[in-house]
This record gives sequence, C-alpha cells and structure tokens, in this order.
Amino acid sequence: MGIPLKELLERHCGGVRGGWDNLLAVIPGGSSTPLLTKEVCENITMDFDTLRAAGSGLGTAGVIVMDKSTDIIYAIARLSQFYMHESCGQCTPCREGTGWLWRTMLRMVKGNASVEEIDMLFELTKEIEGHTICALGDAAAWPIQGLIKNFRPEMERRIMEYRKMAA
Amino acid sequence: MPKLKINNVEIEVEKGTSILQACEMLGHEVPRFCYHDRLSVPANCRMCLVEVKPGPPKPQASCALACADNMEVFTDSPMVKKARNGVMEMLLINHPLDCPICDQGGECDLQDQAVGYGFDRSRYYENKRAVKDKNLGPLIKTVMTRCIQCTRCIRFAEEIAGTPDLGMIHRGEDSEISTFIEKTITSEMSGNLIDVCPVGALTSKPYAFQARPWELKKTETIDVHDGLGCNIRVDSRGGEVMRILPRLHEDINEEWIDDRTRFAYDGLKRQRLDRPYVRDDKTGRLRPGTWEEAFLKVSERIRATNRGKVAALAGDLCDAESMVALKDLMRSLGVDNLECRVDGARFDTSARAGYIFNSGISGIEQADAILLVGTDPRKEAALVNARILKTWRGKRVKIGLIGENADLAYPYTHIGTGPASLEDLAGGKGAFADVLANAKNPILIVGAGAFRREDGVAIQGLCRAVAEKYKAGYNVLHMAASRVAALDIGFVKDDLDLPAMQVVYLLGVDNPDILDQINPDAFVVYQGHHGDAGAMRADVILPGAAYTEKDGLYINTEGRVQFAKQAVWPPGEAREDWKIVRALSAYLDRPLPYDDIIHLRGRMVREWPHLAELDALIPAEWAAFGNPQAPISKDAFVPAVSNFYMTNVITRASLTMAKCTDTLLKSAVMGENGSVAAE
Amino acid sequence: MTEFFASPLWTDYGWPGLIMVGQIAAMMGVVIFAVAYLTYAERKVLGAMQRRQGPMTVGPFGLLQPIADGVKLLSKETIVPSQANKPVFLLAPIMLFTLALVAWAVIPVNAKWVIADINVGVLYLFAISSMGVYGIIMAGWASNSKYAFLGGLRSASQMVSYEVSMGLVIVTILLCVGSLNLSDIVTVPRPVWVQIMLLPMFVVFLVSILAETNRAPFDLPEGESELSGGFMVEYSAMTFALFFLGEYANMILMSAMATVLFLGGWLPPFGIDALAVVPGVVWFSLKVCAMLFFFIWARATFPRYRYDQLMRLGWKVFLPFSLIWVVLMAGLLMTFDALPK
Amino acid sequence: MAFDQVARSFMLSEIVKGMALTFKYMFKPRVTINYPYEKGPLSPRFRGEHALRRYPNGEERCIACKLCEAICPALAITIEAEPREDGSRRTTRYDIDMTKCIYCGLCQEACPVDAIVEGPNFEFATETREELFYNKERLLANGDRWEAQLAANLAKDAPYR
Repeated sequence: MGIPLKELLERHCGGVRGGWDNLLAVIPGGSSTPLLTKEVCENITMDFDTLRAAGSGLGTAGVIVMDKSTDIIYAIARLSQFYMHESCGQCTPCREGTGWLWRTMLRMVKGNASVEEIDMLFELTKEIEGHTICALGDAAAWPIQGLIKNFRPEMERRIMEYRKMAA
Repeated sequence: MPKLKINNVEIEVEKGTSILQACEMLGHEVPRFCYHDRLSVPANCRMCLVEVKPGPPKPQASCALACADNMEVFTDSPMVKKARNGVMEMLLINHPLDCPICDQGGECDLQDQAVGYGFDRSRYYENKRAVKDKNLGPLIKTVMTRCIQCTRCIRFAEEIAGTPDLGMIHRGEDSEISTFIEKTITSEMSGNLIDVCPVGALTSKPYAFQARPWELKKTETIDVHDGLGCNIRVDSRGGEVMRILPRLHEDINEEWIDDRTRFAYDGLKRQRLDRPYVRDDKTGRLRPGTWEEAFLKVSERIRATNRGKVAALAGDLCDAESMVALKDLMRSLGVDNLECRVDGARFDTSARAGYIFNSGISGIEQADAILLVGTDPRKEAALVNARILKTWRGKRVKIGLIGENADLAYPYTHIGTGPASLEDLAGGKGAFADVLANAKNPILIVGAGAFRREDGVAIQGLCRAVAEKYKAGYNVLHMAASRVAALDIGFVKDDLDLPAMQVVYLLGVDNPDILDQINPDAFVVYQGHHGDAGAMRADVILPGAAYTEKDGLYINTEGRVQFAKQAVWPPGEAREDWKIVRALSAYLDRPLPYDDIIHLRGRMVREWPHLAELDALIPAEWAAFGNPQAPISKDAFVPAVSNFYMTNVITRASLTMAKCTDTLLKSAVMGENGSVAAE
Repeated sequence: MTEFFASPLWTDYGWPGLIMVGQIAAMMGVVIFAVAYLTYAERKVLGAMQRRQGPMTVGPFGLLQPIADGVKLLSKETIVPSQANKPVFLLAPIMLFTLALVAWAVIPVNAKWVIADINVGVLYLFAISSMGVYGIIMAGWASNSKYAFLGGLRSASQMVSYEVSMGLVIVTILLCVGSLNLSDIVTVPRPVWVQIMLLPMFVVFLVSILAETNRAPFDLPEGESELSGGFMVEYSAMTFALFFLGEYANMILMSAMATVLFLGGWLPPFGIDALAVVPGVVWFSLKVCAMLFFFIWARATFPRYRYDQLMRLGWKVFLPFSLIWVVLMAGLLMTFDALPK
Repeated sequence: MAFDQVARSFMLSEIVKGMALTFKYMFKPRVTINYPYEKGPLSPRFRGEHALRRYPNGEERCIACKLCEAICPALAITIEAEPREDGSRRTTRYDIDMTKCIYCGLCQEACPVDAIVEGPNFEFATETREELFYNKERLLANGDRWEAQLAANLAKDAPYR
C-alpha cells in the first residue's frame, strides 16, 4: 500500500518486458479498473486516493501490465467479452449492455466503425455504470472508459485505416 | 415511522415502505417493470431508479430501497432522467419493436414508458437477439423475443399460483424464461400471467389478434363461474364479448381471476338459445316457436295442473332478480315447491351463518390454522386457494384437510377422508385438534360438496360443533354464484318431492343428477341461455340472458351483495330473465306488480333490506343450525369438482375450456408437480 | 278548288293569313334558335372572362350543348309542389314565354320586314314587356314557397320602378322622332347633337333593361345565393325551361328594342352608305348581338346589387335624371326648332 | 363629396374600368384544362382512392395493427383480425366506407408497413352507394392495379418522411 507503481513493477516484479520504455499501459486493479498510461505510471503510488485521482482505482490490486507489443483495443475487447460472458442476466443494463459493448469493441478492434461511435461507446458505458445491482456492470464499463480516455487517438487511427482499406 | 423528503415534499410513511411506494403516495409516477405490488421485489429491471441523498453518488432502485429518516429523494432530477433513459435504451435494443403486430400494443408498459424515456431512434446496429417461443398450453401465447426478463411471471407462478413451473435458464444475454422443462403451465390461474407480463411476451391465446384495447367497451361487472363473485371487467366490441379481465377487489379476488372466469367467455357465443322452442306434440321434438306460443303453452299447462304438483328450481348462474320474480310468480299461483340446491346438497338454511363464508375471504389472512372439510379449494374456488397459499407463505399456518387428497399448492395435514375425522376433532381427538386448540384464530372451510349427501344436515351440525369448540370461523364455500342469494330470499323447500311433480320450471338448471329425478311424464319448462342438459329435457324453452347480458344482483359465498352490469345484449330473441318471468305472469293472469328493474329491486329491498347494502360484508348472527346428533354415514367426502374447466353451461360450451381439459387435464394430470401433497 | 283560290276569301284572308303564319313561325324559329345559342354564348363568354373553358364536351367546342340541355330539360319530370296553386303555377311560365315571343310582332328587322307594322308599335312593345312581371308574380305566388314569393315581390317592384325611367327614355326618343311606329323611329334621321344628347338616355336605358330582364347585377328576383333561385325555385323540367326561354327571349327582345330605339335598327352603322351592301337584317343581327354581349359582359363584371341600392338607383337617380333630361331635350328641340314635323 | 369623385361617378369611370378589366381577361389564356381529355399533373402525395399494397412476393402487407382504424377521424375504416393459418397476424375484414372517408391521409401516415395508401386514382365515381363500401378484396385489387405508381410515389416522398 502506497508503493510507487514504478517501484512495484521494476523492483519487485522483474520489470517491464523490454524495459520501462516499452511500457504501454497498466491496469492497476484487476481487469475492471480503467487503465493508466505510461506517463501516469511514472510516478503514481498504489493507494486508493491517488489512483482515484488518476481516474482509476485500486480494485483487487491485481496489476496487469501491457507492453508496446499489446493490441490495446483487442485487449480491452477481450475484457468486454469476459464481462459479457460473466453477466448473470438479472438486471437490464448489464444483461443487454455488456453484449453491446463487446460487439462494438470487436468492430473497434478492426476499425469497422465511425468516429462518432467512440463517443457513443463512452456514453454507453456511462449508461451501464452505476445502474446495476452489483458491480459487474461498473466493471464492464470502466476498462472501456479508460481505453477511450487514454487511447482515443489509437482508436481513431484504426478507424481511418480501415476506411482506407475499404476504399 | 421514517420521515423523508421526496422532490422536496415531506412525507411520513410506515416503516418498511419502499421509496417507490412512498413516491406513489405523493403521486409521483415511477416507471417500473419488474416491481409488482403483490410479488416479491427483485429490483432487476432498473427502471425505477431515483436519486437518493445521502447515499452513493449513483441512482438507487426505489422499489427495493426502504424509506429511512432524513432521506432526500428526487424522482425527476437530470441524473434520474439520464439513468432511466439509459435503461430504456438497453431494454429496447433486443426488443423486436413489433408493436403493430403485438397484442399488448396499446396497453403495454414498455410502450408507455418508452414514450416517456425512450429515444426516437436506435443506436444499436448489431444483430438483435431472438428467443424461441415456449409452449405454455392453450391459454397463453408466447413471443419470447419480446421478453424483457422482468421475471414477474416466474414470481407470480411461484408466489401467487403456487405452481413453480417457470424459471429463467441460461445467463447474461442468453437468459430466457422457460418452463421446467418443456412443460405447459398447470396452474388454474395462469391467465394472470398475461396481466402480469408488462410487455407482449405473454398474451392471451384465444384473444390473439382479435381486438385492440381502444376499440373495446369496458363494463365493470361480476363473475359467476364460482361462488366468489370475482370482480371482472368485460371488454366487448359490438355485441360480442372479446375478453374478460380482473378488476381490483382487495377482499375477494385482489387483482387475479382464475382461468375459467377469464377464458370461458367464448362459451357465451356458442350453443346459445336465441329463440323460444316448443316441443312438438306430433313429432316429439323441439322446434322453434314464438314467445307467444311458448307462453301460451306454459300457462296452459300450469293452469291445468294441481298447484301442489308444480315446482320451480333455480340453477347456479341465476341473478337474484330473476329468482325473486319467479318466486313471486309461484307464490301468487299458490306454489311453494321452490328449490335452489340443485346440486343435491342438504343443509339447514334456518340461520344465515350456517350457509355463508362468515370469516370473509380476506379474513383467511388473519387465520393461524385452517381446516378444510370436504373441499378442494383449488378447483372449487381457485382464488380462495390463492388466499390460503398467501397466508401460508406469510406465516406458515397449519392447514388440515378432511376429504380426498389433492394438490393444493401448499403443504397440509391430511386428517382423514370422511366424517369420522370430523367427529374426532369435535371430540378433541387427534394431532390437528391440538393445532386448532392452540390457534388463536382458527377457521374452518367447508366445501358445499360436503353437504351433497343424505346426512348433509348432520355434517353441517358437526362442523358447527367443531367451530364452536375451537372458537373457529365457520365458512361454507359455495360454488354456485346464485346460491346464497337464493337461500337469502328463501328459494328453498327442504322436503321437495321432485319425482312427484307434473310441471317443473327450471331457471337455468342443468345439473344432470337433479334432471334425472324429474318424472319422465312431467312437463318441463327451461329458462336459460345455453342449450345444455336442461334444454334437452325441456318441453318449452324460454331463452334467457347470460351474466354478461343482464343487470343483476349476485350474493357471493361471503354474503356480499354485488351488482353485475350488462355488457352486451342477449342474442336474438333472448331476453333478460326477470322480464321473461314478468311476461309469463301476464299470461297466467297474475301480473307481477313491477314493470321495470327499479321497481323490482325496490320490492326486493323492502323484504330483504340487506340486498341494498352493496359490497358490504354484514356479519351473520350466530345461531344453532344443523343437527350433529343425526345419524352420519361413514362414507368419505366426494370431491365436488372433477374437472376445473367444465363446471357450468358456459364452460361446457367453451372451446377454450375444452382445449384446456384436453391438454391440461389429460396429458399432464393436475397436481402431479410441485408442492407436497401430504405431510 | 280553283274558284276557291280565286275567291276573295282566299286572296284577302287565306293567303295573307298563311303568309302571316309563315312569318310568325319563321320569327319564332329564329328567336328560339337564338335563345338556345345565347345560352351557349353566355357560358362561353363568361368562361372566357373567368379564364375557363366553358362547355367543351358535347359536339365540337361544345356547340351541341344547348341541344343537350334542351333534351335533358324536356325529358325530366315536371314537379308541381303539393301546396302550389296548380293552374296558376303552370300558367305562369307559359305566359312569360308567350309574352316574350308576342312582342316580336312589331320589331322591324329590316326595311318592311316586320310582321305587324302598326302605328303604336312602341306602346305595344312597352305594354307587352311590362306584362312580363305578371308571369313572375304568378310564379312566385303560386309556388307557395317563401323564396319564390319573396322573389316575385322583388321582381314586381323592381320592374315597376325601372319601367318608369324606361318610359321617360322612350318619351325622349319619341320627342325626337314624332312617331310611335318602330320603323319610323329607325328611319327618321336625327341630328348629331341630338344623338349626343341621347347618349345619357342610352345609358339609363341600358341599365333599365338589365333590371327589366332580371339580369345581373339586378338579378335579385332569382338571387341564387339568398333566395336559392327566387321565383322559380319550385320549377323544374319543362316549366323551368319555359322560364329560361322566356327570360332569354326577353333579353333578345330588349336588345332588339335598344337597337331600334338607339342604334339605328337595320341601317348600317354611323350612316356610312357604303356598308349598305350588307343586308339590313345582318346589321340588325349584329347590333342585337353586340347588345347581348353587353348583357353577358355586365354579368361577368358586376356583383349583384343590394335591394335597397336597386330601389335608390331607380327612384332617386334614374327617375329625376330622366325627367330632367326629357324637359331639357324638349326645351332644346323647341329652341332649335328641331321638332319633327 | 370631392369634385373628382362626383365627376368620376358621372363619367361612370369605375364601371368602365371594371368592364375593361373583364374584357381584357377574355383574351388571356385559359387556366383550366379540358378535363377528361387532358389531365393536370399530380403530386406524389396526392391522396386519392385507397389501396392495400402487397410485398413483391405477393404477401399482403397489412398486419391488422388497427392503427389506421384508430386514427381515422371519420371512422370510415373497419378491421377484424385473427391469426392466419400460419400464425401470422392478418385481417379477415378490412372495409373502408368511402362515403365517410375525408381523404385526410392519416391512415397512410399511421401505417407502419405502408400497406394502406391513398393512390393517385381519383376517378372512382360509382352509380350506387354500395359500390363505395370497399372491402379487402377491392382494396387489394386496387393495390395490384396501381402498385407501380404507388411504389414510385412512395419512393419519391421517402426523403421527406
């Protein structure tokens, strides 16, 4: 608790593959929290308040580290699939929303979407977040929110690429 | 008593009240799908979200959150609006939006609330989910793709009907409502699923595509298929009854009705007597005639017959007016052979307390021990059974049954099958005697079938003895809608010698047993609305009106007077029953002193003032009735109803009821599943 | 046989009588034909002025339309209202139509082309045209309908009112001509200044004949929009057709009268002798047609008068004006010694 | 009264002006057409005789949702429905009383499947009233007869809906 993230990763966990500079993003608290970019990871400490201030959370403190070889959109899409699969189907936003998120994310991976859909996706996560009985809805929403906040240029780039390909 | 503020208005509510209920009290509409007043609260639709302070910075499900002191609730803040819009969008993405072909269209909660909270276009471009339709039997049509997984149906089946046939299978997106497994629904109250379902997933099969709610004329009236006098709404278009829905009456049917009440209406359109018939002297067959001809023939025969040899019987579906008119006519002719107990029951009618449901139907909920005697309430009065189930679910009351074993949807102690067990209880013997003795508020429910035997009066006396011994409520559960009214107006004669009668006037009597007792040479007049057993035996048929076709008073088994309104006109030349009797009286030169129903009611109220007390439960004075000392046979009680779906002329004429009999009773025997038969 | 044809019975009565009958028949034929095509012309001209097509379907350019209308009216059932006075009801249209035809007896359509060249032609014409009002009053009264009755009353007072000024106009003419014979009226030459002085009288006469024939803007007796057809609201089929014919025949008659009184009858216009090569009857017809065109033109242009305005115009404007003009004309003629000898 | 007004009234100038105007109009081109032989143009939105359309595969479009019946301000439409043999929702009766119809086009607006439309036909006068009580067969026949034009009209109007 309170340990700087960089120290945690570099000293205790054997470091990022390919060196610290190869770091792409870190999900600090299990799969459900929004991810942190390398810049934020530089000097953040692992405690509740700091992480919340950074727009994420400590969660289960199961840190997921992704280096630059990671397809970040695909990674988050995979998380969406997980949450869709795990949704119990009891309450509406989670039952209907997680599937929608996953399908949209799948298209985002390919870039088969429009730029406006990124905003829609973000809005969608806001519609799920906080409206469910348990926290699974929130958990499904947060990684995508983190992705959009931090890697929106990457998503847009992919959409443009796909368009070029299609044309 | 928590005090809280809703939209800045202070309100004090009972402890345990949910925020949703508190909002309703203040008149703030809170949208909901899964929440239902009479069902448990799962809080899974997330439509009723409201903003609550203090609390987490997210909206709360108001149906599941109890009111607490110093709460501040907002039902229309931007946060709430946004949350509900979001939930509505989620609900609609996989909904087929096929309102134009959906029977729920026009009375659909989802449709209504989508108007308030929906977006005018879809942002969902993925493939929609489709769900396979389930077969729920001949009454309920399913379009499961429309289902929004509110689970009201599951909870209804389990909590109200006591037949946990439904459940949710799979999970997440793939979750769907299904029966366990690939079975039809076996509840006799399954029709209520249609009302309970907030969308068009469960709709009425017989009513499928027949009409739209806005084109129907709604008449609030009373049901006659059992003795409870359930409050119903008859929806009609033109001269046709299109469907029947329940109406709220907390003390009788709450907001449910059983399937017979709901679906037997198609019997009103088939096998109707729409013109008078007269038996031809030459051929011996019935042929269509005129009213004049029919009346002349009847009056001739009655004039030519010794008045002691004339009898009048009143059947199960008669309104009080027609029976009073018939009684007045017979009295003016000097005839006193009147009888209404056409099911063969014998009991003492001297004290009103001896033949009504004294505790009241809602009184069952106060009971802490229930003894059922010679009755299967599930078949005889499904809503009484639902009320017992509710009581049992609420406080696990002890229930004992004397009579044939039956699946009642709740566990009970089977004490015995015949009067011997009753004698034991009267003597304080047996385990259930202790239960009754220890109970503060025990009640006794005696089925009318228990009196259908030679020693009926003795059984009645025995029941009174048991009731008096344990200070228990004494309740008779009648099955005929007309019975209590007939008894109240004295349409009885204890020692009627039916086989000796030469002229028998049947007012809607179709019970084969009593028809068999009529002398084959007797002249039989049948006044009624269906061509059934009574009409077959008749020499003259006077076509009357069914319960949806006439205004009339009915007294239910509790002794509650209720007013049924006319929804449609009788078919063809058929007329309201009291008018037929009035017209006949003119042919007999004994014109009855009333020409309209207001005067007839005035005459009724003058003699029986309690008929003016509409919808009131007047306690009957306790008096000695029955004869416990009379000899009692050892025979077991015989169930009064063998087929729930075929109990009277209307149900026998109904195709839907025939289909139910076919599929529900023959293929899957009712009572096979679910609850414990005996402890 | 030959002695019969030689006898005075034949030469003095038979033959002239036969000729007379022939003349009458020819005149009637022409008038009725003219009436038929006047209705056609009216519809066409009205249509043109309202930028419509007018009748187009029956025959080329709808030329057979009047015949179709006639056939239709003839083949319909004549309905007599149950409360009507039947003889009067049926007599009224017959009378109106007859009067409209009878007046033609004295109209000279060319030099010597006149059925009855009587000395009091103007008086005869005036008397006959005044009698038309009886037909309308009879129709209005006999119909036993408030609309018809009101129409009849209006018609009576309207015709009486305008006859007064019409009479004064004719008096002015007579002052200039000095004869009651219509042929004389045509032939007696008038000095140019007299003609100019007669111009206002011509205007008064034009307006008065509009009122006299119940034409727009003075069609108050019919008043479709207020009296739903006025005096002939109850008439149908043949009786209606007779009214219709009578009315249009009257129009032609009045046009002929105006032609005779003011426009020089069969003489070529503006006294240009070179134009005399064209037969007089053609000039007469052309002048009548021009008058009829004026009738239609006025109908297309002016809205219906209010009843009180109509009366005001008749009694307070035309009557004083024409009285003054009679005196003025008489004075002038006396002064300049232009009275006919 | 002003002098010029009196003068004008004496010179009948208004009357002459009025007559000149009508006379001038007589020579202007006609604005009407010779109807049964010439016909004017019709808007794709023209609301004429009703028709029930079918899908290209011959399946009737109407699904008996009864929205047209509900919205009809003249109560001219009568519909009865029941499940067809294949379980789909179809009308057993679809009547329009053309003598009641006010041609407001609301039925067309209300129809979710473009089944009931008001077509371009306005020449459907009949000799008896009875012929104006259209039933389903008649309306479907109309639809078949006018389908090409109906479809074209709907396509033209589609961008504005």
